[in-house]
Amino acid sequence: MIRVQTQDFDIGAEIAALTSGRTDIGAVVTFTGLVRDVTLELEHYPAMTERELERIEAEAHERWMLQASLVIHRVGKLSPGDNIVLVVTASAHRGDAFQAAEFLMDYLKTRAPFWKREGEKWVEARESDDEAAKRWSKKSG
Amino acid sequence: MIRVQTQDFDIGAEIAALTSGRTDIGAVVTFTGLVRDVTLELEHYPAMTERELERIEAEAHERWMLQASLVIHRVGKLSPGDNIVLVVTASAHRGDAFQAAEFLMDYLKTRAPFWKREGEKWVEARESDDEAAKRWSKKSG
Amino acid sequence: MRILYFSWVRQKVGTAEEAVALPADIATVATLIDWLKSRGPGYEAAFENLKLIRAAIDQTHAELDASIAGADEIAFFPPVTGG
Amino acid sequence: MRILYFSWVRQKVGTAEEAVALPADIATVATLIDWLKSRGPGYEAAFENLKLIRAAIDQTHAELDASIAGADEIAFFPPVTGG
Repeated sequence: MIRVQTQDFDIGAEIAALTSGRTDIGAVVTFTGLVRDVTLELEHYPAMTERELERIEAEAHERWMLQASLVIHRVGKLSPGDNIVLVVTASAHRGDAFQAAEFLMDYLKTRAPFWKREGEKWVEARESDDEAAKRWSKKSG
Repeated sequence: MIRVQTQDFDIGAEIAALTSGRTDIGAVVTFTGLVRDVTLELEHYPAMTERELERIEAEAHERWMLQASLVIHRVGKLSPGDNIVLVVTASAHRGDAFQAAEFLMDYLKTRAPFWKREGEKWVEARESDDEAAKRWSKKSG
Repeated sequence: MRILYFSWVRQKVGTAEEAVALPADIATVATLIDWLKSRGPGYEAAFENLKLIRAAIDQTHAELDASIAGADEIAFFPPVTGG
Repeated sequence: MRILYFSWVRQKVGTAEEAVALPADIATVATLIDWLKSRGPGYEAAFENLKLIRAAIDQTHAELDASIAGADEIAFFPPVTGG
């Protein structure tokens, strides 16, 4: 599941919605990204954002055994301490849940069309994010 | 922080307690372990459990840059869908938070003195857990 | 064809979106960029360093040598910084 | 010295905890196990397969060849299965 929204999210409620009434989930991993010491404005490319996030989520489900997943990304103005992004993965086993969550974040960081601005300054992309995403490249052959 | 308890935990509230009022945390990872299709009874070695979990948590803080962490493990009778364990790691960056959370779970699985019983049958330890823990072994030299 | 610009590419070009009628010989993202650069100093500045430019054809990431034949919407933007 | 047993080791031995006075030549976890096995069929069954036995000396994991000199509390249990 994919959501792009201006409002905050409730991590506990999101986990409960994914897992309640199910007994086939043994592991839930969440990643929450938060604003540190700055004020941010987040712009995105609405028509592409949802499609790209869905592609990334579909690829995670192809690569790992997941019972459920969720990606929420906020846009608009955000203050220090605010939540920016939530990724939740649910699986029978913890290895799949951890790896899929890391993959989702690495791909989201390098492929989902969001741009952060701190005041008048656009945040620059980090090489470390490209490096992190590269480790998931499928070996050819 | 370490807690061993019979009652359930509230993941959203635990994250909020670790992060509220702080602006130095950019990444929070949680791992929740849940009971799948069985009814479990969890026994532990109280005098050792807390010490061992504290040792594991201290080692995570030595290895990664963590702003905060939390391990909660439940004991007693648990039903399908119930939470068993919660690990939360908070860091400036997602790499540290993810790795520390995986490490905490792998070490908890292989070192913390808990034993699960399904009815009259004690759950057997899994070799895959030993393998998972081994990848964190420090290289000698 | 609709062209969209985001982040500082949008600011330098001076518009978020425009419709263009392309000459027949504009076949790839790269030749489209060359053509756009000829339209004024804002475009020139936006596309000065192609290492910092990413493109999407119909909402899908595309390389600079990708064909734009049949595309409805091309977007240009810097490397993404979400998450 | 206090000896603690957990999980099926406790069930086979038949007690969760006991105080023992050890002969002077019992110096390691392994020799303690040998001595315990001589105490009855329950102990014999519990310690039949040492691959399945883990030990802790004063609440710290210990190998079978670890010295028990000065220890207050030795615990025996199967590989842990928490989490």
